[in-house]
Amino acid sequence: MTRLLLNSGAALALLAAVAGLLAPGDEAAQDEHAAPASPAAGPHARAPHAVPLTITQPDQLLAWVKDIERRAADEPDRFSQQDEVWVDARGEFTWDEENEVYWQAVPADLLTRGRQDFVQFCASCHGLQGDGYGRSAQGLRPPPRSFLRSTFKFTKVPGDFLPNDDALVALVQHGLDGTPMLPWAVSKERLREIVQYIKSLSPPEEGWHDGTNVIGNEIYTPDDPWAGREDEAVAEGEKAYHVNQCWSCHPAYVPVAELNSLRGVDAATTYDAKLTYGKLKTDSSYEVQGYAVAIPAPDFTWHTLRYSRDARETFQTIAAGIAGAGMPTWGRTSPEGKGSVPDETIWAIAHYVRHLVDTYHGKTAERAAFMAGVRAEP
Amino acid sequence: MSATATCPPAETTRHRVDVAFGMAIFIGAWSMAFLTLFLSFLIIRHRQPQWPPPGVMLPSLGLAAAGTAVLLASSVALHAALRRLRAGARGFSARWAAGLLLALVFAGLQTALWTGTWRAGAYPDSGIYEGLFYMLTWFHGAHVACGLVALLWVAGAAARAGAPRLSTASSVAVFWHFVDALWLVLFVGFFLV
Amino acid sequence: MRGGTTIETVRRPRAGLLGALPALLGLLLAPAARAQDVVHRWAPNPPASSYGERFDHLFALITMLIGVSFAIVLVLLVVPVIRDRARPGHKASFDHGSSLHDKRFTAIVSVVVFVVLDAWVLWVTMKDLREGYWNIPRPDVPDVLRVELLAQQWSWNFRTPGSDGQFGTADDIVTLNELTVPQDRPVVINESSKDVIHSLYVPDMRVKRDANPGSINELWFQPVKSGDFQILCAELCGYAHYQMQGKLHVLPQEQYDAWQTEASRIALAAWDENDAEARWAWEFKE
Amino acid sequence: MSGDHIHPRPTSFLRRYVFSTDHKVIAKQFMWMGFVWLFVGGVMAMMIRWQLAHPGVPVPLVGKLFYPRSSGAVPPDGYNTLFTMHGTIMIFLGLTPLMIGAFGNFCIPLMIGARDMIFPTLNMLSFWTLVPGALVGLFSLFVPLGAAEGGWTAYPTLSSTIGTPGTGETMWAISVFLIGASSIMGGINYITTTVRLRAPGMTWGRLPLTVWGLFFTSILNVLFLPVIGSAMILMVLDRAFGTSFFVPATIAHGGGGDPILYQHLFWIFGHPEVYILILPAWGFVGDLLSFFARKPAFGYKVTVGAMAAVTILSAVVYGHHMFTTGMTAMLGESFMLLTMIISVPGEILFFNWLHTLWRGNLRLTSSMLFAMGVIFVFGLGGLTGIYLATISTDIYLHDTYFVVGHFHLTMAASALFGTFAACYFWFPKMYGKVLSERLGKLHFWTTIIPLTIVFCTMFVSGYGGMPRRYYDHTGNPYTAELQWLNDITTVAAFVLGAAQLLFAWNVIKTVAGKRTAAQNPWEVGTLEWTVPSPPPHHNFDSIPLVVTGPHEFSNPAIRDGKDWIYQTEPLAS
Repeated sequence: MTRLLLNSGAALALLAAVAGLLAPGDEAAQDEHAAPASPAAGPHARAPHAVPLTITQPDQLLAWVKDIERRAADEPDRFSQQDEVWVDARGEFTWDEENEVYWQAVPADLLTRGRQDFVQFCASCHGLQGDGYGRSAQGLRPPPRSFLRSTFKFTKVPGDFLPNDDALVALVQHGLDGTPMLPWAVSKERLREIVQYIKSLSPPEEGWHDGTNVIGNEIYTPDDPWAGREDEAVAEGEKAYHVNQCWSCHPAYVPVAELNSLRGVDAATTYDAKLTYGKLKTDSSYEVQGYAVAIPAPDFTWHTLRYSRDARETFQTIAAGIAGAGMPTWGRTSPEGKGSVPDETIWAIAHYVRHLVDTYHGKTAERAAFMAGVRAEP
Repeated sequence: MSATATCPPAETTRHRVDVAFGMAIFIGAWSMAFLTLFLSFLIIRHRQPQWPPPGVMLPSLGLAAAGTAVLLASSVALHAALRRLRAGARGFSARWAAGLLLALVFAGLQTALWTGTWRAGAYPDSGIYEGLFYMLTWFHGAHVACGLVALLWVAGAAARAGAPRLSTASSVAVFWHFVDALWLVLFVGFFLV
Repeated sequence: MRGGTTIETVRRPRAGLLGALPALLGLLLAPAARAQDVVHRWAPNPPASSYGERFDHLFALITMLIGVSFAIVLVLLVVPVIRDRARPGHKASFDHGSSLHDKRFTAIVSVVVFVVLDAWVLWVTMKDLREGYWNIPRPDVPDVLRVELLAQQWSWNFRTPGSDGQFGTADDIVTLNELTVPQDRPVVINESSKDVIHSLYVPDMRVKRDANPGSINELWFQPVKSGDFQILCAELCGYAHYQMQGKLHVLPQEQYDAWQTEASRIALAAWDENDAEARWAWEFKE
Repeated sequence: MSGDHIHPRPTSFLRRYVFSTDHKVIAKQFMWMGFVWLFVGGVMAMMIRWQLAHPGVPVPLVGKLFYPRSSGAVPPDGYNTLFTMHGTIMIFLGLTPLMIGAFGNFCIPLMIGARDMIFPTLNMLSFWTLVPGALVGLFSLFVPLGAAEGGWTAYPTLSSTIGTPGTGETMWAISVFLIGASSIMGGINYITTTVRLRAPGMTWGRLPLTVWGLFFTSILNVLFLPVIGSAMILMVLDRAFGTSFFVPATIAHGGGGDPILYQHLFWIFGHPEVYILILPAWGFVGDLLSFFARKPAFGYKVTVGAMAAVTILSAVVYGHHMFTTGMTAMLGESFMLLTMIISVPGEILFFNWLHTLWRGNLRLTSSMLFAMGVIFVFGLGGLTGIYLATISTDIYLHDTYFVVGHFHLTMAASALFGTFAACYFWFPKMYGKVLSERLGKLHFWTTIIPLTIVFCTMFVSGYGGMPRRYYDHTGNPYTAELQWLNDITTVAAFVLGAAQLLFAWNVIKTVAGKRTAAQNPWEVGTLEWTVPSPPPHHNFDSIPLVVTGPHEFSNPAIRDGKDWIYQTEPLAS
């Protein structure tokens, strides 16, 4: 009796197995439902076999460092003076006579390891050529960074300087929230090698290959003057946010009347309809496949902020500005320098932004009520 | 492994049946492998909206047809040689050499087919049609190469020892007929249909 | 918030072999030493989708059936060890078990076990599949929320049609790793992938389906509770397979409407017509 | 090797030990290779468990050796390689050589009364194809861009150049192809030997169950390893020559294939492969239970019938590995029904084992303990298979630790216990030295208890919803709540790992010791015990005439007070 059961089962199975194999891909047949009209197969649609892996040419990466004295003061342990040659704690800066710059030699095998780790971890989004157009980046907004442009948005180093290695490594280990850029669990040593490779991608006479560029430091971050007086900071921040016209890119968070009174202009001035929405910044200098991608400025009550998990990070993002995305450097690059907005105000704005995020982000009901009040219409 | 090492068992009918049995299982296993590849070819082909894909360079049918004929001829020659060996008559080496020669001609035709297609710009990665073409013909080509080595081995044994052991010769001939059958299925499945 | 422990930042590497001893000791005390703030859970959270409890009932049924069978097996295993242990004078009974009676007895027992253990469970699961998992709402069901999911290496791109109900239009709501759906309304998801095979897995909704590149898979669930639920990836997709997490927000109906209108408006404000590549929607497969 | 013609014993060292064609020497070569690779796979398992319980903490002792660039901690790509190679090594280089290579080669000729395998040169070639396969697999670990990282199943587009652009995955595919070829050669040899070289009187009804198990395994080997061979050919062409058999058209220009096709091909081989690994264990247990319960195996013909049914059905049940890949409803349900049907022969087998023990005269040697351990472990593992056979529960449980617990219990634990039982039982015949029983029993109890804890905790964490192949479970709030289960599993896993050192010490100590084994220490009647241990080169002085079955224990017809009888001695009717 069990034999009868077994034989019938086997016959049914053979039929099912062959039918299954030949079945047209379980109703996902290619023809009538075109599989996702995902963007046309991009240039890196398939990993080429000949993935250029090993870097053989001996001319290593030349990282030019100009203002060596200032940086020595900031990080005493990093540089120790041994007669004429400054020795960086991690490598060796040598003095170049006629260009009067210090440069750092990065050996070819280190770049090779960096290239291999880059292909393993980063190439799926940043592309095998590092041009920001990887397989997983098709249709992704905001698009992944292209390392051929050597501008970086969130390294906390002011835009007109080149980010130093530690800033880049910290950025990768921090990850950008709300984007596929993960907080990578890759060790610092491997990340340093990947970063050296990324620096070697900048085109000739640009970025790290341009001797005149200066490798900057993290933006100067004074202590929080408002520590303990957060609500005062939020009130001051709200005022400063609207006076300094942050709402020209970001949404405004006060009704029009209050905005006018805060700005001290006559009460009748009107604004366009997009006042309470993040404006689309089309002048960002960042392209994908030759098309300049317009990036909407984030609405703090709605979007996930990429690099501001607390007030200090928010302060640094505002102070250092976002290179290539229309957010200027508001803070000051060094203790003596003069920022376009005093630090205390930037701290207040930072607290105000954190307040907006903490009270409204992800809380649909509270946010709807708040925005309805601001827009004074349904 | 020199012959003395395992001093091959006496050529009894029992041993001949053992070798035939082992050969049958070997052919069964290899046909499973080929069946998988051929079934995958059919499934991928079934998935394509249009077959052969528009604008694809078809490999030359003439060369393939010529190859089929030559291959069949070589099998016939080997079969005749075996009949002579079984009957104990002389003509084994000559016919076996003819079969070997025809096999070499087939190998030549295959390489001509490949180089022609390659030079015409159809590489394995230029599309699913070319990929399948190269996959099927290369897999079969590998077996043709092994078959050639086996044929040479038996021819060598025949030259040295007058006549090879019947069990070895018959199993090599069976393998060659198997390779022949593979090519027929492939030729019909890929080129004609 | 995607934490994840990076290598240097959290733990210091100890030096040399001697350094390994505390590690080995730490190994044994590890369970105690771990921070206690994390909730210790072993069972899944109660089901939050309409067909969710079908899984719990069937799991409990199978557990009961298997528990009983395994108990019988244990008894049949332990009794001979105690009673029939080899000792002087003890004889084994001689029984080839090839008599017709034995064969018939084996056949009967196997049929009984098949009916009890397999057929019963088969019947239940087929009913579940037809009424629940594979009972994907048809397009004529009005209040279905259609979602298109394009999985990529280590993130989920969700696209909902926005207030105009059409995909590929200006007000489509495209979110990353976050999906907001209304409560008590069926959600039908079309899955595909840009690069490798992923698998959308929402444990609280008891649902899982692979997202294969080159084809579209359908899955559906109807949330019955509002709240935040974890989205995980269940098919190995590379180095950061474990960091491919997302959040499923289920909102009550009126909150969802407010959210959707606001999201559509923000999408409209950020609409850029010549950015063709960002509109990766496909014709929704029913 | 048929007939009574006895060949002279080879003389040169190379001929006798390295390229030997004596099935007993080849058996030992397979055995030691299997032990070494089991140790390597075990170390990998320990590192995986360490990383799961202590994410980011450098691995003690060996960490710096393997991962200098992350100061000893397991990096994410290293972790993927670890569980990929752990699976591949344990299945292809650990269990297959041990169960089929070692005990297949040693037991089949001796148990059926033959002088050697039918094709000795092919036998030697089988081993010397496995060695390059293993080496290619080993070298793939040290290739730039990382070794294989697609899991032992290596599903494409992750295992194609899109997901793992390195050469490691290609070398992994080539190594699996070579291992497959070696198993096919072995399969041809075993089937022909069992069919053609049985001693006179050794009818199919008098074959020991071990030979039956290995016979069915060889049939599955011969039929289904070519399928994985072809899948590997397609994958290597995809990776090295840029064809697109598994790369869909929408994501690559020139694409056209379908990744699901590879899953069909892999699992058509995959499920028979897990039966290839369990059938020898079923054979050993069927025999050993009868030998040590001093009682005939209950329902010999039904057991063999059940094994045959499993062999036939194993080809058509593979669909339960792919329930969540989006198969059509009809296909999914037919595979579910067939998976339920194939559990019936398994259950019949189980029933016959338990019946063999009932009213026996149990001699609880360590080999018997391990055989009964297989019953316990296979019971636990087999029964939990029902969760994964029904689609509605599999939808939740697929690719979680529940599945990991299930297949480790059924495939790894049962096969391992079967192998240990076979080792303790046939070691006296292989080396003429008995493994110490005290260490054996200690090894049994210190293995089965932690093993049960490890894999039952995996059931619990799988039920809790912990997905498989995660590098770090503390990263998201959902699985962080299950992290305490990881800690328990890791502690138990380390105890389990340490327990295996007992077995290693036992084996090495005994091999180095002096020969003390009698010709028939277990008083069992099968043919291999009629020759001295270790058996001479030509096994039997004269081919025996078999007159009785292998399991004639406590037969009243046996005179002179014994409760067993050699297969060559007639039963006084």
